[in-house]
Amino acid sequence: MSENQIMKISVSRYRPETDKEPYLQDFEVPYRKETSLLEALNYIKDFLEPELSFRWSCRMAVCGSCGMMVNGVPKLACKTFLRDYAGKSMKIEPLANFPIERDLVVDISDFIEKLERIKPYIIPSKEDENKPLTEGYIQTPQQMTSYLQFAQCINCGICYAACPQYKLNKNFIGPAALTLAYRYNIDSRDAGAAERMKLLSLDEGVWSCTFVGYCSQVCPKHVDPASAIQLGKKASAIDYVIKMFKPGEEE
Amino acid sequence: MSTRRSDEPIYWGLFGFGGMVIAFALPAILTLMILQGFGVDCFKLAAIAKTWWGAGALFVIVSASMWHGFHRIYHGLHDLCIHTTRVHHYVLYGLAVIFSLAALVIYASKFFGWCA
Amino acid sequence: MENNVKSYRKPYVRPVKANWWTDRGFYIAYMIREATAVLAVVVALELLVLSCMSQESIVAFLKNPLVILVNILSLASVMYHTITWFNLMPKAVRMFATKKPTDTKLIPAKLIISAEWIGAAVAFAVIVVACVCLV
Amino acid sequence: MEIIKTDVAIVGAGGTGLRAAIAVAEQDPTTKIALISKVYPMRSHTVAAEGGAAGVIGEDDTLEKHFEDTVAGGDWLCEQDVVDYFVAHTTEELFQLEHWGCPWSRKPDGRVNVRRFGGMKVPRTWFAADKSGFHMLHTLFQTSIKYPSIQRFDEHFVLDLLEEDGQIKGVVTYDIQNGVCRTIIAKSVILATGGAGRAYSFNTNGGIVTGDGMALAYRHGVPLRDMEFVQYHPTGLLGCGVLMTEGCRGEGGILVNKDGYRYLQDYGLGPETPVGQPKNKYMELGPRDRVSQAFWNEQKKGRTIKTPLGDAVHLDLRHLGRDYLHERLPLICELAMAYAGVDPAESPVPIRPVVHYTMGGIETDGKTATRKPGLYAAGECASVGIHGANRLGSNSLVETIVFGKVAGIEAANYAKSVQFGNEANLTKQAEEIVLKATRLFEDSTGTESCSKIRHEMGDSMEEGVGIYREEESMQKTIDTLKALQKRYKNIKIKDTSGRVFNTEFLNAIELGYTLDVAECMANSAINRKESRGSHQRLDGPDGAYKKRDDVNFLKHTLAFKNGDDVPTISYSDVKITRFKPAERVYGAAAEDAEKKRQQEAAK
Repeated sequence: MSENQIMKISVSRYRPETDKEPYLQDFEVPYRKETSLLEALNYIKDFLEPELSFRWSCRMAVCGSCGMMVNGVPKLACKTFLRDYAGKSMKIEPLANFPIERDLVVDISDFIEKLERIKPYIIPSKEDENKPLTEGYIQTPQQMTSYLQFAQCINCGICYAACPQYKLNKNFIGPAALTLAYRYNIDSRDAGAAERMKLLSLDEGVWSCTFVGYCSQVCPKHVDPASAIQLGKKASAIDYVIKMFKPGEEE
Repeated sequence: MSTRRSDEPIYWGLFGFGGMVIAFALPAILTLMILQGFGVDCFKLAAIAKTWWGAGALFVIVSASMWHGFHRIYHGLHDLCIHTTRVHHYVLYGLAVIFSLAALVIYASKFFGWCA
Repeated sequence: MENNVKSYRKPYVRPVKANWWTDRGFYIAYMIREATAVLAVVVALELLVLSCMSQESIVAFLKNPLVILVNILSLASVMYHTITWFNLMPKAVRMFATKKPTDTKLIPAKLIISAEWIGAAVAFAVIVVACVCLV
Repeated sequence: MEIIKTDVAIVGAGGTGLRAAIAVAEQDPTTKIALISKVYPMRSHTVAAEGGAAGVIGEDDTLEKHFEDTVAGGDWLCEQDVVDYFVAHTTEELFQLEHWGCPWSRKPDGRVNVRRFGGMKVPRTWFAADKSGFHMLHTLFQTSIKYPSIQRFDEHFVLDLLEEDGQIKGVVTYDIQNGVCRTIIAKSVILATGGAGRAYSFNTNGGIVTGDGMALAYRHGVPLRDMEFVQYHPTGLLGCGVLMTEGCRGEGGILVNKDGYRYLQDYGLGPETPVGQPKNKYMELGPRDRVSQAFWNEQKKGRTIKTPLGDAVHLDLRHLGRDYLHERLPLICELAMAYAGVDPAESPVPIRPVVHYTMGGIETDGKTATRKPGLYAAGECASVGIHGANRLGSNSLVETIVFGKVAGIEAANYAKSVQFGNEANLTKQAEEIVLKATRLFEDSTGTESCSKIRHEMGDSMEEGVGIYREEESMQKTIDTLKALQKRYKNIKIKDTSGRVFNTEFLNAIELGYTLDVAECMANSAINRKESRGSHQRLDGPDGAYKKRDDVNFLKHTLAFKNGDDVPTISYSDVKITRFKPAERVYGAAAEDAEKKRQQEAAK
């Protein structure tokens, strides 16, 4: 590939104070084989259109700021490379399924509230509550592996942009939050599964998922939320049957 | 935000079971039906339905497929932006119940010889 | 900047159209998968109706070209269901190969899918044998 | 303008800010906390830390060894009493995180594992694969959700601190999403805003690492201490500067020049250790300053690899094997593949030193208090005194939690002892601050481009205040920065109508912060006429500044704001308790020195 080719990038613009609805603005950006979409956007901001707003920080696909739609597919801008679109054009839009705040910035507060709702922290058992700080839990490699993949989520919101069920029903707790709940439920240090199960077992919990599977397809960290949710459904179903036979234990 | 526990596990359980049954049983049954249609004499349904194992298997296959199918149709309506209510729920799962009961009656009568 | 304004926000909410699934191949494939349910119900109904008929009527019914067409379509639909069903199964069964605490190897998806196809082949054979030979 | 009253306001919600918030909440659930961050907490740059966090746990390890490694690693510019406190509290803080759910990598028996790191005598770096910062940050963020007394102000950008009678009494924020300003009146304020690596163009830092908190404290009369000590991480990915963790070398990765030669043995880090058998404090496990400096020397000798993206050396991990790499360094594999198109299991990774960390920061005492009553600082933005002239890898992640907790408790105690400031007075102050900041909106007559100033600043810092420094180039950078400060007063904001998520406006204010910090770095550097840790000079009469000079410079540099002029530089003493300055040696030389010390002690 030769150095410094030119890519035509159409970027969705929306300024709440002046625009009625989003529109596309075209830019021409020179690129090399290493150029990421994030660098291209920063080039636009630095040299072509200082007004353009988008979130970004780490540039290395771990802070989760720069999720956006690239030709209709939700991706991290910093992990998207112009070289992969050589000969084509790129259309950049804000993450689907979230309200657009401005340009490529979306309002993710709903997602954050859902993350907070599922109690994403260790709820220790009574015995472990006052564990001294001179020792850790024993957690075997197998126990750790069981949840580790589900703990890789960077909260970028890409799975919500990919999820038709979230598109159709904003009450759905959604892929990342459900995955996080499941991650804590199966952590050997945690004893709070029963509390989280109440949320997972709601209609808007795991049961709103129809296993489309696109979340797992687009997840930049290979977290596989679809898997976590199916496993969550199994756990919820088993819990349902147990509660059916022991209704007394229902709080 | 609701706090009511979903009853979905029942339907999901039946749906999952039905999905399995469809995947394992229907390819063979459909293949035999099609071959029969082309004149290959291989689909002896009337005789099978009279055996205890045949009647039992057919009951399971028919009713499980119904539960699977109506469950997906119910959720599919939502996917098509049709706002589903309890009415849709009762109608679709009601159909699954009716067909399952019909299957029960039909295969039981076959087995016990209540009809031809 | 005015002092008592609480917010200058005016978020734009994109409308959801009923044909949302038409703009991505992945979603189309999903909708087809869900649609296989319709033909599954048709097949179940067909079986139920056929079960009430005599063997002669069954044979006659199955010879009807329209029935043959529906059955072929149903077979295609059921096969699509089977493939998607089997391919998604590994996500719902996540198991370690052994119980050893140091073993971090999950049973690979490929193995689970292969096992499903072997099972399906056996089921196919059993049903054919049952229909052709046992009665 | 909306006014919120809280007991403790914490600016920054990375590792330090979150830990501080939790500490306050655990100490007393009735203490109100405002946790303010210009990004959502999990975007904070703690997330990008890879290698791990140091805490004594091994049977062959002692607090004394960690203490010695840290002080010697910092070239004796550490506050030794603070280092003592630090090493004594690392392990419990790391276990605390373990209890909160952090997935530290384990040994087969289920206990926490540790890995080797540069400049450390024994393996003591706790790690969560190569995503240690990511897991720590998410564990802290998720745990913080448990505490109802923590009120988060996500995406709130701090415009200034409120001050009354010489005490800090709150902050003024710009709510980025709503486009309005909000005043948070507090009894005490903790700054936990991270570093200022963005003062340089080639760095491992996220776009948000702009030195905001440092500049805020500096503008309120608190000196920035030891700002000349800027750490170059030896292994940044060529081109983008993305970090390849020191853990790569801890696990056995080697550095080779264009001839495939392990050049570190030529720079006092040898003799060569066998490939795949890393040895603490030898070769690739030397401290960061030395390893980065070796690159510079190789470059001068023409032994680096020429690429279209500049000179590089190779980080070779191939001998570790694909399976091991994917277990221990999965992120490294992913990043090398994505950003350099290199599979580390198959090819060496092209790397070069890159600005990574600011050892210096807001001057605080050993308990994180600044000299301004009510103002505390911790984490990378602070100089609590543990890093000296060079930070050891894996000391900073654990610093965030050890001193985050201290800051939380100290600030909470202070808040209990004082009253809120006068509301009318503070509101008036806040309105003036807002007016000043938003003048950028109203007055669009400026002509200077912010991005141009930012690029020129970064390039000039690389040029003058890089790995090796000389009077002349440093002076040039100082002059450039001065000119840039002047131009900054005349910047142009194109979008003067947008209030919601106006990143052009935010970046302009950030640039002002970074410029101030950059000036402190350059002016502190030019005045330190010696070589110590990461501050290496090539000049002086007969090259006198090439050596460490304990007579004149075993001191902290303090940079004070001096109106619009360059900062005023003064010095303060270094606290030395029991570890007397000695020659700082690694490799075989270190072992000899160690033996000598033990023999003397035996006598």
